[in-house]
Amino acid sequence: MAILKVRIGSLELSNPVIAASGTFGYGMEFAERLDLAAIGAFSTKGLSLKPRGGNPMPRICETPCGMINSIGLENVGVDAFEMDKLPAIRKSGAKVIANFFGETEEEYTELARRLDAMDGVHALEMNVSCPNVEKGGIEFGSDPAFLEKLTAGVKKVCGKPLIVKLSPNVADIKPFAKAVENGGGDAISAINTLKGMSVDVKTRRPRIKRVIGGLSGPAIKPVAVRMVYECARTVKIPVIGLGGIASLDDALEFLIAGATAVQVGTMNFVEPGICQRLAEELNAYCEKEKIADIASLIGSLITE
Amino acid sequence: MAILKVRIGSLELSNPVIAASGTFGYGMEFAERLDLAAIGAFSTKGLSLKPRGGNPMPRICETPCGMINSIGLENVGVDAFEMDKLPAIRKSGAKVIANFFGETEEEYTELARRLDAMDGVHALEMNVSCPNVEKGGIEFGSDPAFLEKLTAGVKKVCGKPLIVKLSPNVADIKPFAKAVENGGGDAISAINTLKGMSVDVKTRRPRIKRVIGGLSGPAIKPVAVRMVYECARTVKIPVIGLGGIASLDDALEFLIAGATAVQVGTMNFVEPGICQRLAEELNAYCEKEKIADIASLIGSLITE
Amino acid sequence: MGKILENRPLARGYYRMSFEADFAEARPGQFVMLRVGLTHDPLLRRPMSVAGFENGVCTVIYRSVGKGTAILAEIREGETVNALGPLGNWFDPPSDAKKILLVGGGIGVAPLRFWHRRNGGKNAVAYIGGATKEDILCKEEFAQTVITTIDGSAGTRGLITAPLVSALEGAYVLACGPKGMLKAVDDLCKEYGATGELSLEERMGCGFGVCLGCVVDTAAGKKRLCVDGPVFKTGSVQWQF
Amino acid sequence: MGKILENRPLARGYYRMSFEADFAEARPGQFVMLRVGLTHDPLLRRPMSVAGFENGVCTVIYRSVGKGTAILAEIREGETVNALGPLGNWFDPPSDAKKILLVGGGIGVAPLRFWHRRNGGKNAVAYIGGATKEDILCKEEFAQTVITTIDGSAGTRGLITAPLVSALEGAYVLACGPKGMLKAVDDLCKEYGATGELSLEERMGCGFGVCLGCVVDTAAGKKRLCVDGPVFKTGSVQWQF
Ligand SMILES: Cc1cc2nc3c(=O)[nH]c(=O)nc-3n(C[C@H](O)[C@H](O)[C@H](O)COP(=O)(O)OP(=O)(O)OC[C@H]3O[C@@H](n4cnc5c(N)ncnc54)[C@H](O)[C@@H]3O)c2cc1C
Ligand SMILES: Cc1cc2nc3c(=O)[nH]c(=O)nc-3n(C[C@H](O)[C@H](O)[C@H](O)COP(=O)(O)OP(=O)(O)OC[C@H]3O[C@@H](n4cnc5c(N)ncnc54)[C@H](O)[C@@H]3O)c2cc1C
Ligand SMILES: Cc1cc2nc3c(=O)[nH]c(=O)nc-3n(C[C@H](O)[C@H](O)[C@H](O)COP(=O)(O)O)c2cc1C
Ligand SMILES: Cc1cc2nc3c(=O)[nH]c(=O)nc-3n(C[C@H](O)[C@H](O)[C@H](O)COP(=O)(O)O)c2cc1C
Ligand code: FES
Ligand code: FES
Repeated sequence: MAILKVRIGSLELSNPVIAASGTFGYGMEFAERLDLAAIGAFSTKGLSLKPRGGNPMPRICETPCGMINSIGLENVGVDAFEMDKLPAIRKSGAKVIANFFGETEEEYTELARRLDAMDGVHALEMNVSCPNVEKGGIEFGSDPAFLEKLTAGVKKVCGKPLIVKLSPNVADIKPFAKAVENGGGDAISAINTLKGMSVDVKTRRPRIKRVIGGLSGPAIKPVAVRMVYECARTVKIPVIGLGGIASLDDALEFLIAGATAVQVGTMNFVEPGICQRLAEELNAYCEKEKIADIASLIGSLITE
Repeated sequence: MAILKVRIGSLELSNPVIAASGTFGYGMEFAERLDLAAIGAFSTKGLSLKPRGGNPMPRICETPCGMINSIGLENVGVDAFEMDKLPAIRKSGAKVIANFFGETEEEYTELARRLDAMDGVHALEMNVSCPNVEKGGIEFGSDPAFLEKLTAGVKKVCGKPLIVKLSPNVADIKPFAKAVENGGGDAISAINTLKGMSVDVKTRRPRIKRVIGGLSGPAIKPVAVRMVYECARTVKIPVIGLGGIASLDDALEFLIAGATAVQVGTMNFVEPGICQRLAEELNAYCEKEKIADIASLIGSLITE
Repeated sequence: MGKILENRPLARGYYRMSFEADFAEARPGQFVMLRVGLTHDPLLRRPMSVAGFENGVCTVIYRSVGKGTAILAEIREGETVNALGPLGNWFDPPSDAKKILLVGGGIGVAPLRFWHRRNGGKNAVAYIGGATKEDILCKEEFAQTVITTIDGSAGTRGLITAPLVSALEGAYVLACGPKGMLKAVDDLCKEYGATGELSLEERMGCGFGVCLGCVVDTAAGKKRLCVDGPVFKTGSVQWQF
Repeated sequence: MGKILENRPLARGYYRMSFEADFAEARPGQFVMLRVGLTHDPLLRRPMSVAGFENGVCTVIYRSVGKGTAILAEIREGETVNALGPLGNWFDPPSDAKKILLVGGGIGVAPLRFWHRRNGGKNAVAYIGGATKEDILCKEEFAQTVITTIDGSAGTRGLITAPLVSALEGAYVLACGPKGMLKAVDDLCKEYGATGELSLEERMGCGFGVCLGCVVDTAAGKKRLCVDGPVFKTGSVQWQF
């Protein structure tokens, strides 16, 4: 066995393959499709203080090599997560990253405090692609100075590793990566979805009720690899790469470009066992290529 | 015949299908593959004052439903364009949009003056996705105030319709659209390529020598439709939509979302006759759907 | 991955595909998610009702309407198909139902055919509607049928809801078809004192409950069509168009 | 769109495909751009040397190395393929060349085979190199052959450049194969007083000169491999790796 262990702050993962938020439910939905303990970790559907019903239908559509979603962050809320979901997950042996979001700074802090205290939650992933109601709908993740402040505030109440998930809908992702590092974040995950839109020509209506949604899947992989590369060269904290991963080679692309771990999102829908398959293939690859420790692969891009 | 005529400033196109810059050479390369007079117009490879050799190889690679290019704006230069290319093009009956770029404001103005004076050039398309050498490599298209000033300066020397082509690598495209309108630009074209990257896992090298290149093709269509929709709702001047168009339905998506005309880029490589085919199919579509004038299709998105 | 034993046209634009399933059983009303092609375009699996399941062989009946189903129709017998399933709930009429009306619109006949193969009997009548006679599928497979077409090329001209009305009282309905038809059936059931089950459709990202792309508003709140459905009781759906 | 008359394995991983061309003629050294699949993944056409052209039937010989060629290998005879071509320049040795050496590495044999079918004669000797005997293609189609393999499983063990050296003086070389081999042949030609032509490869966006994705540095400046090549004179390429 090659050494596949990677560290995200104080958390050690047995391998760097993580299931991405919003594509893996609350974990147990996959219990019969793969061994939850065989993947590095999974990130929960984004949690809010109160349960949320999400956006009107239609919420998803397919695009070339991708899909658009506008689920609207529907989730059971942090209480139901703790009561109804977490006990079973704890037994499964899964490493759990709790993805969360708020509409105000206080909500973010309160959520972090709650999740930090939960047995069975191993790390927190803060989604900052949400509109800040207090700032008139400006996204939390769209101003580096504000992002740094938010990160620092949340980190104060959170002993567990704090991952901050960045939006790709920015002109330059590097200042945002730096802001997370300066704010004391333990890791960055990149990227969330690109803003996209699709029109049904027959009805002349947008295919997504809310018109604009988030584009994910293999189509966005080149944008994601680029941003992960930029982040990894900007900060010293680990970067978790995601966006369009569908194969071992895709995962390797991100690792070589500088990601310490990877997440698989949309492809969980198409192949529910993909995270475990990739973890196994990564091990086989390292053995075949005589890579004793995955650390030597990370950031090994040759650009001379 | 349905009325397919559209206007870009003072220029009338017989139909709204335009071949995009950098994917159609200097036009004559396609003369034996389609009837240049049967498409709305074509945009030339981006022209600079002096000929440019472009970037080192490898310059292109394929990605899921897309490709990355880093040609580096190789072109014959404006003199050779006028002497060697334009005479034949003039005879072909094609409507020509001269795409151009500079490294300083003066270069932009000088190019616009030159192209404006050329018989056979019907409109100008200003590519602002290039680094401004005087401003330390910051892209011209990355600051709305500067873009407005650049547009106004160029428009002063340019009597022909001036199209400004926007970069999608911004947090919000709307202020840039507005800047073009305020600066007196006659139209906007959107989008140029998204910044992307791909890694060859076997060699651990970037697939593109310059590491980061421009992503184009069907993969980016949802991002392009979204940005065109945002631009069209922001300005009154026409918006020319492009990014991933490969079929009649794709072209219709952009028109319905608010584009006055469309450009086809990458797909010219795969199907050299595609622009003419789309123009013909658009006519057949309008007749079948009893759309007397394409104007009634433009921006007809129903969102209630 | 299952070997395709049959994949051939049934009628203009309609196909029947049978393949060796890697699951042991399926119930009428359930569906499978079929992977289409080997690349990422198209990306998502396509949901298809199970139209038959016997001796480990799963049958679907589908209409070629877009990119994915066009590719499906090109696959040759002998090749393989990747099916995830069986997914969702199933038709579950009370065992003492005296009169069961199977109401199918177009391709909606598929799951009803399966139900009929398993449970069909004297008390079940199939009401099949379609645009033209080409859209009336599997009619010979039902014991008793009432047929309507919009153009009148088969059965009575009109919608299937017209002949249904007179049979509804006290009946139990199993319906599958376009949303407009299902809503009409739902309304008629209420009006004429019938109950039953409706099989719905929405775009699906996953088919197993995790993407939240397929929610339906019901009397009991938001439900995921793929795991809480596709079959819903009459009177429970809050219709939205 | 041309009907595929033949598409079958030649050796492990290698295939030969013949299809009805919608162009009238092709010359040895030219290539076609084949569209792969019906969707946008893969997106770009794949360049393939013409390995034969007779009575309107175009033949290519290809190796399955990635996504596109794997899909090509799955297409059945009787289906169609969309080929753009013929593209590029061609082998054009002086008519008075006394000794022609055809130097092919692996799949590089394809265009040489075509040249030999058209022009082969006593003065042409084929030097074919490959990794193993499975990589030595079409050897029975050449009148005279010298063969090397890296593992020694056919011909002499080693690189094809080894036996080539002694034959080079005064010869005219037509070579196609991996870049490393072509550079070695180019260097040897200079050293041993031979001239000739080399057929190069680069990733191609279009194949007809408009994307500028395939440029090659030559003594005469930047050239587009797809229109100014793929065949370049020995001594003209400025090799870059
Ligand atoms: C539970 C369920 C059971 C179904 N059973 C059958 C069946 O037995 N036979 C049959 O022919 N069809 C059935 N459908 C509809 C079938 O899934 C669609 O016709 C099919 O997905 C169209 O794919 P396409 O690529 O050809 O069309 P496209 O329009 O190109 O598809 C684009 C996207 O929209 C989705 N989509 C398009 N139409 C529908 C639709 N009506 N319902 C859900 N998603 C859609 C596709 O899955 C895809 O993600 C069922 C749908 C559901 C939800
Ligand atoms: C002028 C010319 C003639 C050729 N003739 C032949 C031939 O007769 N037989 C044969 O087997 N191969 C030939 N090749 C190489 C062939 O084009 C590639 O093997 C093929 O494109 C690989 O596609 P893929 O999808 O299987 O590989 P992938 O690696 O998945 O392809 C990814 C991308 O890289 C490009 N690519 C990959 N390898 C090459 C390569 N060696 N050269 C150019 N582009 C490449 C592909 O076209 C595609 O755009 C030729 C190439 C050129 C330029
Ligand atoms: C249906 C869907 C729901 C998502 N929900 C969330 C979410 O709740 N929180 C979050 O941070 N990201 C969410 N994402 C984004 C993914 O976690 C991931 O960042 C994105 O999809 C890109 O990765 P992919 O291309 O592998 O899917 C969601 C994505 C999809 C497709
Ligand atoms: C190979 C290549 C070269 C390009 N060169 C230029 C250029 O010189 N000037 C320009 O404004 N855009 C250039 N573009 C961008 C296209 O015009 C277009 O904006 C982009 O490719 C998106 O459209 P598409 O998805 O239809 O290709 C180039 C694109 C490609 C693929
Ligand atoms: S299709 Fe994903 S939750 Fe139902
Ligand atoms: S492949 Fe496009 S210019 Fe040569």
